[in-house]
Amino acid sequence: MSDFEPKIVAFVCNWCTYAGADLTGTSRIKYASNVKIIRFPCTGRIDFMLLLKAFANGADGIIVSGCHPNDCHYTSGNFHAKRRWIVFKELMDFMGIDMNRVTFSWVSAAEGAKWAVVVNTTVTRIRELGPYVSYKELVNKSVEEEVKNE
Amino acid sequence: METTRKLIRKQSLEKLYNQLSASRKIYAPVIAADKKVEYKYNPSFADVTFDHLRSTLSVKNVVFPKVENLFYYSNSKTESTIADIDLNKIPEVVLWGAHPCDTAAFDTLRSIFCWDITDEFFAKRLEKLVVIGLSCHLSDEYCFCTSVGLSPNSIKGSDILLSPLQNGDFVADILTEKGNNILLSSTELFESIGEVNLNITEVKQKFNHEQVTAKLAGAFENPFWVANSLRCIGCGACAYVCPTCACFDIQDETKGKNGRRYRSWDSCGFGLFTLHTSGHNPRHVQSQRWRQRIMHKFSYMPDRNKSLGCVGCGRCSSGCPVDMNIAEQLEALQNI
Amino acid sequence: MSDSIYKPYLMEIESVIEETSDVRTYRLKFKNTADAEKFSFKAGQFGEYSVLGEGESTFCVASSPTRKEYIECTFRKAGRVTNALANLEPGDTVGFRGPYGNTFPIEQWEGKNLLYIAGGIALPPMRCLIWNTIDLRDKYKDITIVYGARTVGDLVYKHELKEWEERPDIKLITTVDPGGQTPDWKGEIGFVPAVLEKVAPSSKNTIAILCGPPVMIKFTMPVLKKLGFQDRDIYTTLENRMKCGFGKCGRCNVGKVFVCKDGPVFSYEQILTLPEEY
Amino acid sequence: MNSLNTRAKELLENKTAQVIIGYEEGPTGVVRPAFITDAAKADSLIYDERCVQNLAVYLTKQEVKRLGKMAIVATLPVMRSIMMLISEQQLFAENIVVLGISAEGKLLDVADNKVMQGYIEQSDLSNPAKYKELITNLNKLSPEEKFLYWQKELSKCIKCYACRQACPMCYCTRCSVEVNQPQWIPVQSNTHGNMEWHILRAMHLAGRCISCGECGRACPVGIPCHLLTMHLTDQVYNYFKVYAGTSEKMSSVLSTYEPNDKESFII
Repeated sequence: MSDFEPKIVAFVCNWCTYAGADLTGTSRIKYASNVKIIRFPCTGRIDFMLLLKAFANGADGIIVSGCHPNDCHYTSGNFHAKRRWIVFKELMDFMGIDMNRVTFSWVSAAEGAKWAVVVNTTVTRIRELGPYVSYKELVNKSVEEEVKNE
Repeated sequence: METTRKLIRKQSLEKLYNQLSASRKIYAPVIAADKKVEYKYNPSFADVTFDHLRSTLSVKNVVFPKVENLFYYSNSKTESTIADIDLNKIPEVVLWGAHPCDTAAFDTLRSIFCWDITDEFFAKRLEKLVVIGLSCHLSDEYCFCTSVGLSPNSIKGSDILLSPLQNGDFVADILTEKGNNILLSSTELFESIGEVNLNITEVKQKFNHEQVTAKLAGAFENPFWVANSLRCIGCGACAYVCPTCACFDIQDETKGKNGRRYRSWDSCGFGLFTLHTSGHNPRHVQSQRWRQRIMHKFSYMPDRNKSLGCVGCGRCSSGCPVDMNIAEQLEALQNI
Repeated sequence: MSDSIYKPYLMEIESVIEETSDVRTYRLKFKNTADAEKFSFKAGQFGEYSVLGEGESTFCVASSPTRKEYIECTFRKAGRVTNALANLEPGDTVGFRGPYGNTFPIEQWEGKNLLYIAGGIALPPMRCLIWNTIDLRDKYKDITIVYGARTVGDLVYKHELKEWEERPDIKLITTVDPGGQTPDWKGEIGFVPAVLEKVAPSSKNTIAILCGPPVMIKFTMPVLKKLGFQDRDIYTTLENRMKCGFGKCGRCNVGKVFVCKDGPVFSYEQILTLPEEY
Repeated sequence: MNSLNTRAKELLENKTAQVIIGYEEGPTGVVRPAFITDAAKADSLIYDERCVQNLAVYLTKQEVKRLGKMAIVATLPVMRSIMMLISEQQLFAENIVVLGISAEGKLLDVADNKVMQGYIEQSDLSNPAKYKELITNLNKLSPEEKFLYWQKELSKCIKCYACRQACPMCYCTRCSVEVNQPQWIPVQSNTHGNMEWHILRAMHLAGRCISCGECGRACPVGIPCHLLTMHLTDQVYNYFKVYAGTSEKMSSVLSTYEPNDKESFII
């Protein structure tokens, strides 16, 4: 599996983590390049469906990151998000969808170094877990179900 | 074609099944882990049930799959192409052990898909289908085939109809050219037969469908519809388990620049079915949708498609979470 | 093998006209000339327009069947498909299936006066018919068009309205709802039914063709009755939701009628026999 | 005569309610919801162990509401649904008369919402025992086994949306699956799309599900989809110590928060 390059999608909030990731770059901190960053106004805006869509479209791992508690630009978006992720994680665990592939983190605009750590540890972990074969199979199987009669 | 009656013994039936499944796909009923009956492609003969009452879903998906791809496309700023589905790739299928209500439904579906212009997807699937029906020796309070002009051993839609005998053997009525071809390719399995007593269930007639149709012509504004559909919760279960419901949706699904247009089952019971983009909905409450369901099957179709839109299988009623019993309602409608 | 009944013709957008802020007209040309040669339609028929990847949407052919080189469609941005359509530019591809449905019986109308009454975005389905009868002008007597919209900005086909206005053989009355006028507005101000009553066209030897939102139809019908129009001399189109266009998908059932096969053109006499599910 | 019938009759006679939503036995012997508007017909109301449907689903239905002020035969799940509907402003307490039914099947005197709240609070609000066991068993499986189990179950889904329609809390006039810009959930049925739908449904009911099990009962193909929402009911209690439908003032768990909500997975 040494040549496996994980595809990671990061859903980040505009005000903290996105700025933090910027800082990582401007501070010239090197980190894994497997991550595709998608910017949202707030973690509260990150719908759980987006995570499922990321997996469905081939992501092997996901990062969800926003402002630390009490630092939300909109006061409480991240608190709401926290509750949502607690519940979502339990549902995913119940259904056997691998939550080890999802990293949730708080990365502030000043934590450029932390962002690099978050990405690197995620990439390392996903590298160990390998591609998310079972989810990809589910998606492919569903397409096959529909063409089998052709 | 002249029909022939033959005897086929239980052990020969297994041979016939295996011979058929060697050359084509065979779709037969099995009892699933949750005790529900479902049809599966190519189960082993040992798993095939001959004692099922009704499967949860009908068998209409052999000719009208829940998803049917209509074509593939590729679309980008610079180029758009459409690739047809090769209908010749549609496989030959033997439908095994479908009850007479389900086999009769193919005629109903044909009257929908092939009136005016022919729907080539449906027509091709039907052409490639051989139907081995199975008369019913079981029935329950939801069955009402005899009320819609059918019976537990009616031959409509079958190429060969198997009917059980008390001793476990079967009578095979060879009904069509397709059925005869099967007989000819496996003559050694069929024996000649004299007078026999078939083990067929009795289904009580609940209403007269012609009278219902006549009554419905003037029943559109009747308060019956609201009074009897208040409990309808507006799910699509009745339509999706129905062997003759054929309303569909057409959708696109794209990944990157490639995609497909497909049709999928839909239900007139959904509010979204008729909702305009403007927000206007011609059938905006559930009673109108329930009325549409019954009117369509028992009034509009006899008029437009020259067929009754119901085969009396009872699935919609047994599957309904709130006991919207169609036979009971039709019985009441006959007497309004 | 003949083409699938679900397969659209591929058309290229030749030109775009911005009618209002959310209404556009596209002139479409067949990409395949063989398709163009075998294609023909009549006034009143409609088609399924598609953006591959977004789906299909049903609306009329807005150009006249007498103009053969192209078809035109006019649509308002409303749902998924029309929004996607509105994002296209000249040169882009649109799918088209059709023509479907019945037609206006214009041959039967020869020698009669025609009264067109349209509201808002309902002019496009009538435009095809209007141009069709204008192109055959000498077969018809007086042509009167009453067209209303909410505001001046919502009037579609502004360039053509001007052309019709300038023609001596057409009487055009345009109106906007009270408050919808601009300082330089020279047309009528008021709702279509009221304006129609004021104009009071004769019902003698006249066919009225009425298209508009349900509320306009509701209030215009009594006016037409008052003017002496018979139910059989009033025509309109029904706009039920459709998917297939050829009487299979079950969506446009109004009673036993399929709007896609038996319609979209109905006389008011026919409409009265239908259950109110349109 | 049964006290439920007497009470229903009274309500209709003195015009306290225009319609009684309850249960009756249909002509084929199957129990079904009944909408009684005529006092003379109040006798047909029944209540026994076969009366399991959550009738609260009708409280938000246009055509039922049109009949006038509603009285409803309400077991514990129905009472909790009513609380939820009031808290989500889908229903006004003064527009409804509750004919409470105790766990023993006896008619309760639910004079007002305070009484109902009291009754709910002293009841066991956790998931019914038969479902608890199923959830526990599922939780014992490995992640791979769970994934396969749900794939197998959800492959049966035909997208008839009976689960949604049967649920009193799924009252949205336009469900997320009916929104097509973007098309979150594929229209057709396939295992993956079905799974997305059931995840979406469970998430939208998290902290709102009142454990009636109606979704699973309504499913024509027998998917135990109620276990998904019930599992979340367990977890919501576990983390946030609330059960849905206990007060008309509560706000749903996912639309509120506590700054000190505990979790252990965010780095």
